[in-house]
Amino acid sequence: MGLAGYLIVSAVMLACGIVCTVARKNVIYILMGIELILNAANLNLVAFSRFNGHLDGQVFAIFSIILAAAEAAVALAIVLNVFGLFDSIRPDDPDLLKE
Amino acid sequence: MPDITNPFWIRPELCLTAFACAALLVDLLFRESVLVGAFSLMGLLATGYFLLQQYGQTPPPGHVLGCVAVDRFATLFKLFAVGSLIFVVLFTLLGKRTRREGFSEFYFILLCAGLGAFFLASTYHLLMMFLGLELLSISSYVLTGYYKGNRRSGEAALKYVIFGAVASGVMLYGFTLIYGLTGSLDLLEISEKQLLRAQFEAGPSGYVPISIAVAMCFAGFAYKISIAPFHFWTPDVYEGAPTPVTTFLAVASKGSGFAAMLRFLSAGFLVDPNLPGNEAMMGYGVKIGHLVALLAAVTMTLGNLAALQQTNLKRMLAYSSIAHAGYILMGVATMNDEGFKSVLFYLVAYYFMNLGAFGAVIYFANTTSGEEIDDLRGLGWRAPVVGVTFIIFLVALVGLPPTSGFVGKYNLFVAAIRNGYQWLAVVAGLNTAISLFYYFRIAKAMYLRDPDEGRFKTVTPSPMLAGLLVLLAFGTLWFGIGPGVAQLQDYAAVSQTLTTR
Amino acid sequence: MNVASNLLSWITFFPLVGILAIMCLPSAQKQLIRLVAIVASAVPLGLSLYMWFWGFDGASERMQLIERAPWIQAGNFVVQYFVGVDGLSMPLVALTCLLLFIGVFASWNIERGLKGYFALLLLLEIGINGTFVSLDMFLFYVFWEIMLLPMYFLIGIWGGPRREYAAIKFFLYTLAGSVLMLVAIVAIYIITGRFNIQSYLDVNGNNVAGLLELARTKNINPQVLTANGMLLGLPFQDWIFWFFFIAFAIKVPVFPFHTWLPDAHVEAPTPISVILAGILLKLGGYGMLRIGFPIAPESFMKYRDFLAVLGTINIVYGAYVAMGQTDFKKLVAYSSVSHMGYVLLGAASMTDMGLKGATLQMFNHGTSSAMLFLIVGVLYDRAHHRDLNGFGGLMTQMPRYGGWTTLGFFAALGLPGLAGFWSEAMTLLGSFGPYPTLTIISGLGVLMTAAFLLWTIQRVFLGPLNPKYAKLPDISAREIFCQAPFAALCIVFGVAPAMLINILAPAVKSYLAMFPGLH
Amino acid sequence: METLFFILFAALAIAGSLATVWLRYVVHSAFALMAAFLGVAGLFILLGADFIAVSQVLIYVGGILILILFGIMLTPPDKKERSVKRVLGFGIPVFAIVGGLAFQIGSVVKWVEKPDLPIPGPTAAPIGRALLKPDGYLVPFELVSIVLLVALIGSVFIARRRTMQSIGATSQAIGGTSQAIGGTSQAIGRASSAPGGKS
Repeated sequence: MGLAGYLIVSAVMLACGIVCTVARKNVIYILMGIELILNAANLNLVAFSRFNGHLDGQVFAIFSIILAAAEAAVALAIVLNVFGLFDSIRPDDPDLLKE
Repeated sequence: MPDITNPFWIRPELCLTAFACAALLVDLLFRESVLVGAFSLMGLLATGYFLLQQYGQTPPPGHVLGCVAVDRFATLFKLFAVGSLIFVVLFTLLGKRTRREGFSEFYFILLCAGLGAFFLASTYHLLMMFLGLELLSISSYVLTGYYKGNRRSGEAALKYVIFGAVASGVMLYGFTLIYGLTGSLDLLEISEKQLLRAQFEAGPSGYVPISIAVAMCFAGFAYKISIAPFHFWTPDVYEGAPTPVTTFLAVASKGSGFAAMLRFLSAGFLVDPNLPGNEAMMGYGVKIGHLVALLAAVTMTLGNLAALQQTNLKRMLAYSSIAHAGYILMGVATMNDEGFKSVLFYLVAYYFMNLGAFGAVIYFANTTSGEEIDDLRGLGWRAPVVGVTFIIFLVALVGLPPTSGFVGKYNLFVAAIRNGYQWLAVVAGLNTAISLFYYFRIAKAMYLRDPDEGRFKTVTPSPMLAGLLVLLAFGTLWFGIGPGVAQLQDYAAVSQTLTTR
Repeated sequence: MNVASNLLSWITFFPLVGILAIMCLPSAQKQLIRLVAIVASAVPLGLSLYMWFWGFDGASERMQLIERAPWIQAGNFVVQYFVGVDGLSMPLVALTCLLLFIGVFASWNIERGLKGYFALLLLLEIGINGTFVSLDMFLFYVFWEIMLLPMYFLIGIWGGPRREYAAIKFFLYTLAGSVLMLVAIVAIYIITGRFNIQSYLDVNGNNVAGLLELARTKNINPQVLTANGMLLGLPFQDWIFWFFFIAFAIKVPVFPFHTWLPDAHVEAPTPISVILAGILLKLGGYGMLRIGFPIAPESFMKYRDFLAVLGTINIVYGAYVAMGQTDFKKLVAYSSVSHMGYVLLGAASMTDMGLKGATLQMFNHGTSSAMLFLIVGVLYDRAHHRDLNGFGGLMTQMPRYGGWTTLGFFAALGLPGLAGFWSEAMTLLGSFGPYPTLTIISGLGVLMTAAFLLWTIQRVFLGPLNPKYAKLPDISAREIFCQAPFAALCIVFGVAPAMLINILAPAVKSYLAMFPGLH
Repeated sequence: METLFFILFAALAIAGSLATVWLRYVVHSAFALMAAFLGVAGLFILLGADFIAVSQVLIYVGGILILILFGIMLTPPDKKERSVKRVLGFGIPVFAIVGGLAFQIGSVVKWVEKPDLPIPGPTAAPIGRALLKPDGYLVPFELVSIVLLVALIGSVFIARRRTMQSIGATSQAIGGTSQAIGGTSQAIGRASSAPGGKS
């Protein structure tokens, strides 16, 4: 299977991720959308790396996976904290700041 | 081939890391927040010392230790980050709300954020750039939510993390496209081997994906420096975050974001007739410049119009910082080292005036526990040092002589006009006129109202804070009429290291 | 640090010493603060007198007392600290020093925020003097803007009831003008690569005409500047001309940009009105003659008829509106508008006589308008209002005040034997050649001025005494001390105008030589 | 055979991501997300990136997804959150744009590719070498440990409750976080200690 197939899969995942972050209001969904975007990027990296013969793409993918984990941990901690303060996890709901 | 075993060039980073980790241990031993703060300050000063040592030296070309570039451009921005961190730490120490709990975490994460800013500014490698950005961002999310019992702080952190994660994800995707198009993750290599040019010559099948990739990468940078349409988080986060953290976000974080953006753009899109390359590629750089100019115009206009309606001081400064990002983009839009030079100078000017403005805000928060502009009524009479220095910062933010804001803005205007962006200069001129109204609302509240009108009793600032403000005001004037203006020449050399290879 | 060799820098920056000293004093030490302010403004006055009588060669048409040093050198961004005076600016520098010195005395009864007040006043002095002496456009602009902020605060904090409105109006008008000026400066800089005003008035006194010459010496394509280089349908030079003109016209103020002036004057405290009318307005006229016109000579020659019309409108309209005023201060403010019209008319005439009249008028109006505002201030301090119809018969109650007022009014309306006569007469004589009709109309303005000033004397001093004011004390010694120098100048230069004209004449001669199409 | 597997994994990844966006309940979406992750892991294997595939399973499925599940358990269910109008309103234009671009990207664009590269062998060792080479990725490798430390300390600090009142499970969630991060670093450790890792 050539490069193109992988790129198309990745593009679809990117689209899903973007839609998930803008169209769903629950913060958990937004985080899942972000994970989809990152996965799409990883798929790109590994596919390019496979077809251009450099290892750099794979190394980047490793780092990106680790960073995704770190980011998710911090994001969920913040979500839990906000949930404790507001009893809501829709980002539109806490509205102190928009007055 | 640089001597990669020579630790001289990585010493500031090592120093900062060591002090950051040690800050956690100091807390275990002594449990005294002032001590941890002082310890971090010591670390920052040591780092700054190492950086100053580097600044005078001729750096090795290319990379040190694989991914790290230690050119003067990087050192300048590292100094910028360390300098602002020193003030952030001092502001934190002088601020009212120092908590019993979690201060060592605060300083640790603050120093790590500085480390992220360091690496973000000092790399040509996309992986390293992403890593630096993430370190800076993750630290900033935590710092924003530092008042975890406070709803505003929590909400600000939530907004920040969501916007940030989406933007950095999109940027990562853009990076992967660049990797796919060039086969390299190293911007230096991309630029030197003109890898993008090969793509470009293939016609639309080349430049359409390049455009998409660049646009996606811009999402990340734009979010970091709060350019439209990625600026929505700025006012909320600036208002909700603890004020010293806001200072950090407005100054150091934004500065490094610009550094990364300039490096990214210098990799293949420069409009420099002296560079080897074909005309089409240069034409493409010009087009990117047009796009940046458009973003600049939109950003500054949105920022200024929104700032007009604000009553909260921190929110107003947030919108003002958006507007300033727009002004700075004027220099970026030129896509040559003349513009980049003016960007560097403006950032230095911006450093002094914004740190000063936030320092004054911290004083108000300490004494009046209010952040509304109306709370400032008559304050200039009761706290003359803060009042007068604040006026100087405001004058600089408007861009009037004899301050650094004027010289900085002047050079941005000249760069824009000289490179065919007359319309942008006109837009920026109009925006400057608009900005006058809201900046002077502060001046009006402080001086034109009766001293007795204010709701709060004010006290004289601590001599330390007053000293800091005077120092920053001095810097604002130094780079406005003093010999500091000559730095412009120096920055021209610095930006040339970035653009001529 | 030789005072004699750096005379202009000492005059300009000495008030800085005063500012620093005042900042360090405790605010309770009011007398001490005033004393420091007096000293800080007296020293420049002394130095400027030294300059006038000994330091300056009045017969020479060259720039004198030149100080030149690199200030900013950053690649192609080169700015010099470049100062010097010629016959045009030297008297104005001296006048500034005198006005500020008197201004400090006139501020004696200000109690609130004394430290800030005097610090700002001295900062204002730095800005004004710096503007008059700078020969580098960038430096000129910096000083020009330095004036702006102190003025804003002086009106906004220490002014009358509508001070905020007046202050912001003043600020915005002036800033709008200076933005245009900045645009023009940037444009010139981009084309020529330098800011040097002296590059067309070079050190040896060889007059090089304006922008065109500036461009030719730098081998820049003159096409950009002449009729071929069009920008939105106007030659480039015209744009430069109009931008500078509007910037300075707002300051003068030229009709229709004058509306900030009455507000600012009415709300400003007396000493600030004095300085505003006495010297700040002159900056507009000075700027036109120093930069605005010579840098774009062809455009100036093209549009000068229009400028003459504007000058005439100023004279007549100012006098006409002044007639209708019942507020004493507003009346004086509009009379300033009228008087500044002569400067524009004389400058547009481009005759030796007319230009001498215009430059003379700048100086003379500085003294006479200062007197008028001081007179208004005396009355306002006592009666706490300025309504002309509320007074009457004060001559019997305040005879000495009445005498000073009459002298001031006569000086303003140009009575022969007083200084104002010479400047107005010379302006009108000079402009009669090129613009006979406009000159005749302007002559009407002279009549109207005389009419409303005499009518004012009648309303305030003659007729039955308003019983409310039966106990008003007469003018005090301090107030007389403030008036006396201006009165003396009016009389001295009225009797012996040649003293001043001889200084102005060489500058006017070299100014005229800068316009190639004139001969 | 390879094509068959590709279609299988690609379908899994695409269907999983579409379902993640579409499904009404967040738990369902989370499991759909797991399917997508596994599909991507399969694609990684097809691309010869065995080490990445394992990391994907370990960290994404074992770490991040568990974190998300904790997040779901600790927050209240929100049934009315999905708006079909919103999802379609954003989804259709985005898919139209991305679809058009994807077609172009797949067919026209000249990516940097060498057509007949053999499928690489086990990649753990070369990755480990690259990570520890001083002029390779050593600095990023060290830096990422700082990132993890910041994330660990930061998330513990933020999520730690001052009062012990509600939801004791928070600490467990944090446990999950550190597990995920621990898994990451173990993975890296394994990579570097792989044969030849120490150069």
